[in-house]
Amino acid sequence: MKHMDPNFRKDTKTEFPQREELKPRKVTTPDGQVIDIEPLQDYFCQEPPKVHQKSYFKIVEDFYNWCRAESLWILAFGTGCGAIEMRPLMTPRFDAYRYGIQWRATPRQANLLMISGYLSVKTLKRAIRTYEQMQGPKYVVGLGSCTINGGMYWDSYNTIKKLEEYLPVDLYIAGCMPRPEALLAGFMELKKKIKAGNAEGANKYAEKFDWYKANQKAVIKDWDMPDYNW
Amino acid sequence: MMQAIYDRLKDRFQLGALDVRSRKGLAFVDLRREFLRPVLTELRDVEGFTHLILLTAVDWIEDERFQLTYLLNNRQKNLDLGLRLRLDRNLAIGETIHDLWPTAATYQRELREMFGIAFPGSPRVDEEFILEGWTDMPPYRRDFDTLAYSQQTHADREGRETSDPREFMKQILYPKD
Amino acid sequence: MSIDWPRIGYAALTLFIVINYGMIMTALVRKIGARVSGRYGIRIYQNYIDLVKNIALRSKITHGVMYYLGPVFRLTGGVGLLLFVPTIYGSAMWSNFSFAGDLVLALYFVFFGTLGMALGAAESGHPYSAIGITRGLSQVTVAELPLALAVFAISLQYQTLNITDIVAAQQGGIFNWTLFTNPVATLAALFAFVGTMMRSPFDVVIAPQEIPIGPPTEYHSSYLALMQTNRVLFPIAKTVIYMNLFFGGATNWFEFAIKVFAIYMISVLVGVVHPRFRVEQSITFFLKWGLPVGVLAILLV
Amino acid sequence: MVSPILIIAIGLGAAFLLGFVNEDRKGIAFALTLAALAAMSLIALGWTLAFAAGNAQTADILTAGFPPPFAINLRMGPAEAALSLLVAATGFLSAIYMRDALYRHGRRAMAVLLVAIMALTGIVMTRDIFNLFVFFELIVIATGGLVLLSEDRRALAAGFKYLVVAQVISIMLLIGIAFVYHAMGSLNIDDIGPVALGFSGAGLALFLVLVALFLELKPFPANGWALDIYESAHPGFSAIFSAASGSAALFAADKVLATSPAWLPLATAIGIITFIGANILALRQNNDRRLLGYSSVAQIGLLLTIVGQRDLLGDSYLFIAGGVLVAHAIAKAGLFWMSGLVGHRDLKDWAVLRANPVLIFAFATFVAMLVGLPPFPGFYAKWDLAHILMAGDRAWLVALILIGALIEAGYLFRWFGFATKREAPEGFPGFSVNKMGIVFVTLLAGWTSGWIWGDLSANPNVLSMVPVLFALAFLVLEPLPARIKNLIAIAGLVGWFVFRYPAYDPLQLVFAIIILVGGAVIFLASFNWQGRRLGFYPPAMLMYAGLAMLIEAETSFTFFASWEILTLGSYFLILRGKMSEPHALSYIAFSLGGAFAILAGFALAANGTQPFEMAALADVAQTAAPYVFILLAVGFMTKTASIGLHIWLPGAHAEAETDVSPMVSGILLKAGLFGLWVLLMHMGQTQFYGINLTYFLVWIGAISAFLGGLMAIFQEDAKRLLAYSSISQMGYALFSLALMNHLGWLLALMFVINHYVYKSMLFLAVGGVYARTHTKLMYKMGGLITLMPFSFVSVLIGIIAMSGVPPLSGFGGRWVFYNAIMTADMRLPIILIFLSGPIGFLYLFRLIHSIFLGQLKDEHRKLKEAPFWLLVPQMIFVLFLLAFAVVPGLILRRVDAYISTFFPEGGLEWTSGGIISEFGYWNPVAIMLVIGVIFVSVFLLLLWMNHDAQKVKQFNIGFAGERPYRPETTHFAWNFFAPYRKAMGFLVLPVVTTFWNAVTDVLHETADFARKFYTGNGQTYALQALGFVVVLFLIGSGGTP
Amino acid sequence: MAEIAMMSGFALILLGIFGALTNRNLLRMIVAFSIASTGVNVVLVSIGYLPGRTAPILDAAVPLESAAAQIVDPVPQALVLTAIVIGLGVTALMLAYAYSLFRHRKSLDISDFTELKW
Repeated sequence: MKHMDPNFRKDTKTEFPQREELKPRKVTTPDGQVIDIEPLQDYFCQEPPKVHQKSYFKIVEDFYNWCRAESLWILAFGTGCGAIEMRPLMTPRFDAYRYGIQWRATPRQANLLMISGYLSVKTLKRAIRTYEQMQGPKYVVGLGSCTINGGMYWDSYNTIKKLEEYLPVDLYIAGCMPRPEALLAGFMELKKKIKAGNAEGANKYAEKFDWYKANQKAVIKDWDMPDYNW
Repeated sequence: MMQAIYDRLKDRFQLGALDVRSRKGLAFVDLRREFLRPVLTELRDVEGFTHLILLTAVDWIEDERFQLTYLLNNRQKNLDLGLRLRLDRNLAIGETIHDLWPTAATYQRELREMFGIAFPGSPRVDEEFILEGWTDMPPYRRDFDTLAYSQQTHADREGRETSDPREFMKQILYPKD
Repeated sequence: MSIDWPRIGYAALTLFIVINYGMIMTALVRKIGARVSGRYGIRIYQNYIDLVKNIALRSKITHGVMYYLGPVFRLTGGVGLLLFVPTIYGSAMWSNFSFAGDLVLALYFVFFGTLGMALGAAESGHPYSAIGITRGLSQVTVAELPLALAVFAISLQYQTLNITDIVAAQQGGIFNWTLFTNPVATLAALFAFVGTMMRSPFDVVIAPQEIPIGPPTEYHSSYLALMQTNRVLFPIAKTVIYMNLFFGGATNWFEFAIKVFAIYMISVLVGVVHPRFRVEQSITFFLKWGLPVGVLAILLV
Repeated sequence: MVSPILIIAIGLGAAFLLGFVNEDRKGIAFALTLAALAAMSLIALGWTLAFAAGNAQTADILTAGFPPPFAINLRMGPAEAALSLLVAATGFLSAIYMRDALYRHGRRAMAVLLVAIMALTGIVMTRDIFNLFVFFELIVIATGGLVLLSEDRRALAAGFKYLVVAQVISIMLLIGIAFVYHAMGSLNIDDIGPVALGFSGAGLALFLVLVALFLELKPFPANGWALDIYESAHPGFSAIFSAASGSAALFAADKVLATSPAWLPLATAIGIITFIGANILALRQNNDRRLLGYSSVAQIGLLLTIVGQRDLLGDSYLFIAGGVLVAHAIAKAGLFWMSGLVGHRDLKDWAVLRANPVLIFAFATFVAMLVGLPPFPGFYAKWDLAHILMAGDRAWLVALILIGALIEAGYLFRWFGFATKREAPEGFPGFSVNKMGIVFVTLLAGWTSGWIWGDLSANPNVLSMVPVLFALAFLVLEPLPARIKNLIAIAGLVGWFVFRYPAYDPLQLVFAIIILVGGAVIFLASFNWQGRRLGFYPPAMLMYAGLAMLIEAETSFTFFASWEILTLGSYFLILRGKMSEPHALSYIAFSLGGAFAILAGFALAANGTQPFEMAALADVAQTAAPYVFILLAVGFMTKTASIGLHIWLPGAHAEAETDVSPMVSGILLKAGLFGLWVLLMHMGQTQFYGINLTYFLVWIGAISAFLGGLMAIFQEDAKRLLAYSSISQMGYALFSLALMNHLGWLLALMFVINHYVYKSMLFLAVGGVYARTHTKLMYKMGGLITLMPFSFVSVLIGIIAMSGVPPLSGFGGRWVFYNAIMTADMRLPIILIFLSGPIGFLYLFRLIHSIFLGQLKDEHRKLKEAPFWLLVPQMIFVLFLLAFAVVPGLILRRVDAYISTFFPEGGLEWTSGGIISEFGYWNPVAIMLVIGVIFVSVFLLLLWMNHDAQKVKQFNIGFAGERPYRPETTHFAWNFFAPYRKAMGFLVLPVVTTFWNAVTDVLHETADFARKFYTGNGQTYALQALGFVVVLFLIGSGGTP
Repeated sequence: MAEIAMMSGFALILLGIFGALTNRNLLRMIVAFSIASTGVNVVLVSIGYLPGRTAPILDAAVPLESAAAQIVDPVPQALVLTAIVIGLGVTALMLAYAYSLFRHRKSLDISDFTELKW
């Protein structure tokens, strides 16, 4: 069993400096006028996410949810070893397409983010950004024990342990790694959840935005993006 | 063969003893800091060790030393030679060899980040390499306690049991013992 | 100017039929592809679900006016193209708005959607969109060349630019089709057909592996829905032109369905057996193979 | 009438009198000198005016009271009077000009000057060859003295070299005279009978006299000594040396040659070799005075050539030779005098002249005079000369003269470019008033001579044409503020259009609308400029004047004069751009080359008839017709920048000012098209060895359309992109014109209209962007759509219109195109046209994407919309394009009917339900409606579904999990069509540019190598003169044993 | 007699020109040109000489009425006189130049004065 140094204290004081390209800068316009550029304000939309209401008619919302469930577009983004387990889903043996599942290359068009394995802090930043760039309703599925409790990286200084602290997870699929069959079962569960109208992760994220941001910023010291990446 | 090379170089560069390992053609040798560059140059240009396989470090915290290991390879003769160099842990400044092997710059950048060993003059050595936004001490130093850091940063999931794999497997496989 | 309501009704109906046909047909094509590789494949109504899903997305963003208008241009291009070409030969009503212009109109209106889409995608500011546009525009300049030559050849052959007249000249038996009366022009046109259907080997424009799907990278929700609609509509509208010019047109909806499917399958079949070209490779390909055939076509007429 | 002998007497007498003036009383001496020169000038003027009025007869003055040959006689005829006036007036002005130098050297120098002028008038008037010799020797001595007026120490050596060569010449002349006397028994020129061309006996004697006289004319290559004088002497004296001495010596040679016409070819040969040789050598000169020296030599060579052609020229001889001579003398004297105002001797130092705009105007005038541009005498002379020589089957000589003139124009305009564009030295002290006054007098003389020659000419006087006068009036209006001038200019253009409206036929009307109304619309953009904007309106209006006259021209002369005027105006206009110096030069070089081809073509076509109606082109003789066609077509195609002759265009259009670019692109290019139109209208079916020449035009048009577009794709500079696009568009127009069928012509006309509209619009839009961003490089911009929405809209509409996508007007063009090619005989070039259509789409997309879409840059975040006045014309164009798209018939219907007079077949049928051709149909209203309805429906649908979309900013893009670093690295714009370059790049290797560069390089290298011939050693010069004689003798006697 | 004069005149001219072109020294060149112009003058006189006639001086020996048949042609002689005068002037000017050149440049070699060229 590993020893822990009782005297070790992590450094909580040092601030990471703002990235050079995001620092406010002065620029000379072609007319010779000097203007201030604040990259974060000028280049990124600063609006917080909104909570979106369900349709007024339940039947419409149910229909929509059915469509959402039957048309899961997964963002092709692999964070860990689980990415490998996704590939067989496209093969004749598993053929996820028949469930209306397909992979999209851009977050704008995807609505299911699979966190496929351990998530280092560095990758977490990308995952957050990507998640926020997806358009709601959107779903997050954590794959494998690493996303659940850190898994075999439980003592790593650089790997997060509980994904739901950072992103609104709809479903975990346990295993190290879960096999494709488990993934398919997971998708079925997700579909049930969506159809039942319970997969409101995007709204949850917007509601508890401050909490999520606080968690995220606690581990990501060089927060070099706007609070919400539209 | 390795012995022959060692013999050729030993006296000129005051090498330490040749540490021959089990695998054929693999050996390590200690050397003093001032001879690093001459030996590397000689090995590269004369003895045919044209390939720098890796440059890595070991934290001998008890000795207050960092040990740098330059692992070289001779393709023609299939020889691997590791050069071991010890640095003062409190004054961890290595000598850059990016001019001998450009790849060394990357290794040195990694060592700078992970061990905090400085390599003045090495290109982009102070830029972030793997870690992003890291403000704590270099994580590969042995006085950095990764578990403690992890505990202080990420909360464990409630109910998670952590066992010593050795004890755990023993219990499962040989419950009688 | 009085409004010709029945014609508008017929146009709407044509649009409805073609969109539904397209939805089913593209799904069918994908299903066939799946079956060939031993998969079950998507459900035949999957396209509808995807469409509704995209419309039902709750959050949307916009990058600006042109970004917003891009899909509108795109779909207008598709719908317009369909309606400017007589769909069913022999029916004044199913000829829709073909009174507005002849073959030339159809040929040039193809670019309407492309232009708008390119502008919209470019306003998103995404470099991949711009790269995709570069590739698409570069490729289409030469890919359309054999078609232009083939069209020139057959309009010389029939001495008219009126599509209805061209179809009329092909009636009375399969051997009156341009396919048989002018095989060279048909071959040239098919080069262009395969080249502009956004299928392998000429699909580097949207190459998902390197530039996440090219121009539409930033599009989503209803924008994407419009583009999806266009994606089932536009190839059919184009195919209808080819059908009318080279394969004798269609005298009823059944013939229409069969012929469009058959012609569409040409590009599918070519696509499944050929790996993807780089842009300059496809340009060279069209110059090396498509162009000579086209030249032959106009010289032989 | 005062006796002309008084001219000589006064000169001589005053020179003697100066001897009595006290050395210290310089003022008196100078006054005496001036008075004498003024008196001499006045007498000559009196005689000239009398001859001009027809009140005088040629007078012979018998010096000793005996008739010749027993005594020397002088003669005063019209030519003598004019030349004496020229000589004396030059002397008078130079004397004033050289006042300081004359004061410094005192009365002796003044006496020498008087003797020189006296001797020069003597040469002009005397009829005795020995007397001629005496006057020549006097000039030698006087020159030897006057050279020393220079402050340049090197003049001393130059003077000695001159004396050495003069000795050699005088020995030859004297022996020649002696033998002529021996053979003829008389020294009187009138008694020298016709001597046959031969090299023994009387022939040899005449040969020696002639060759000595020729050597006095500084023939190439035996003229090194003269160049040294030009370079080092006082500019006031150089003016005399060039303008007066040269003219007098030439007249002497003319007198002797007149006796024996058999020797004329010798003069021609020497003349033309001198003309071309000296011009080529001048290319490498950096020293202004030496350059002027080379140019003087060349001009005298040209004059000698004309003298050599006097057998053919007949009655026009005096008019032609006089025109060239006067132009040369006035311009050269003026330039030498101006060189005295410039402190340093490098050509680039003339930039100092910018301190006074009138001086720049004078410089321009003198350059134009030397090159023979309207409205100066040289222009009329060149026109007549070319016509007479062509009619006399001496086309080769015309070609050589024009080539020489083109080279001369090259270095002169390059020099002018230096003066207007190069860095002017700081802290300029100001010009000497008296010297400047002299230059202004010369300037006045230049314009007066232009008016006189125009008046004398059988052709209309350019200076009495209303548009030209209107344009010239802006010279006077220059002190007014630019906006007032702009208003006047617009009023002038529109007014002229309204005034001439009833006279236009439909074709002219379309061009008139584009030139006059369109020009006025573009002038709206010029309201953007404040201050006085010196030097903008005169050339601009000159260009418009030329264009307005061009489309109405009925005779070849008016046509050509208008052509030259618009070329000149546009050159000055283009030259105004910041970086446009080299481009303006290549523009004028190509344009003049083209103009000369046109001149030759017209001359060949006219075959001596003047005035030559344009319509008569149809009746040109079979043998000449193809050559006329080729010459004219090449000339016009330099203006439309067809491929091969296009390299001037991109720079000229791209570097011009914002409101000039649309003028020269949208309007000026149409001049070439109009020319081609007229040509094809009259000579459309000309055959050349059985091939219809229009086939070549079709091919050239297609290749231009294709390659122009391809080159446009790869430009990073927005204006250059548009410029290359113009090449492509003009190629289209040429192609459709050369199709020679009804719809082809209609199509060409649609191109004329469309190209004017969208090219002007795009140039203005890009210019507006440039006004804000200060860059033309597209990749440095991006994302400007929100900041400049109006500019974006005009570019967008321009692009849709230009690429031919329905429903805008470009589609109409494509539709007509398809219908036109259905009846065309040629199919292969159509492939290129097919390909260039989508290519046009590529570069236009690049334009709009790289500037308005994509990522906005840091420094552009606070930009404002383009200036208001630049937007006004753009919005007018947008409205026009929309209207033209819906109702093209408004304009095209009339033209369609008009074209039916040429091609009755294949017209269009204009019905309420659309436009119907033989093959297809097109209903613009329906198209617009259908597309509009669909578009609006789809848009409303999207608005309903996506009305709540969140507006995000430029870095909110799905960037593969990352975020963009900087807008510069995120905007994909540089080398935008990289894959296209990989595939097709080999087609745009700069072959043509390399070719033309090689041509100029070879010329320059030749010049640089050949001028080493002038070693600077006096003995060598003397040897060269002797060698010249020997070679001449050997060649001559070899020819006639 | 006339032929001899003319021949020698031409010989002088050629000699003079040869001298002027081969000697670098300014003064020698001037002398050579003087020789050449003397030659020209000799040629001129020899052209006007008619064998057996007398000088064109109208005095008692040559009566006015028969003068035309008795005297040699007077014109060339007049020409020679003029030519000599002019030659003098030119020579003087050249000498003045030579003097001035030498004063300013300390050289009498013509090949030293080639700063103006090309």
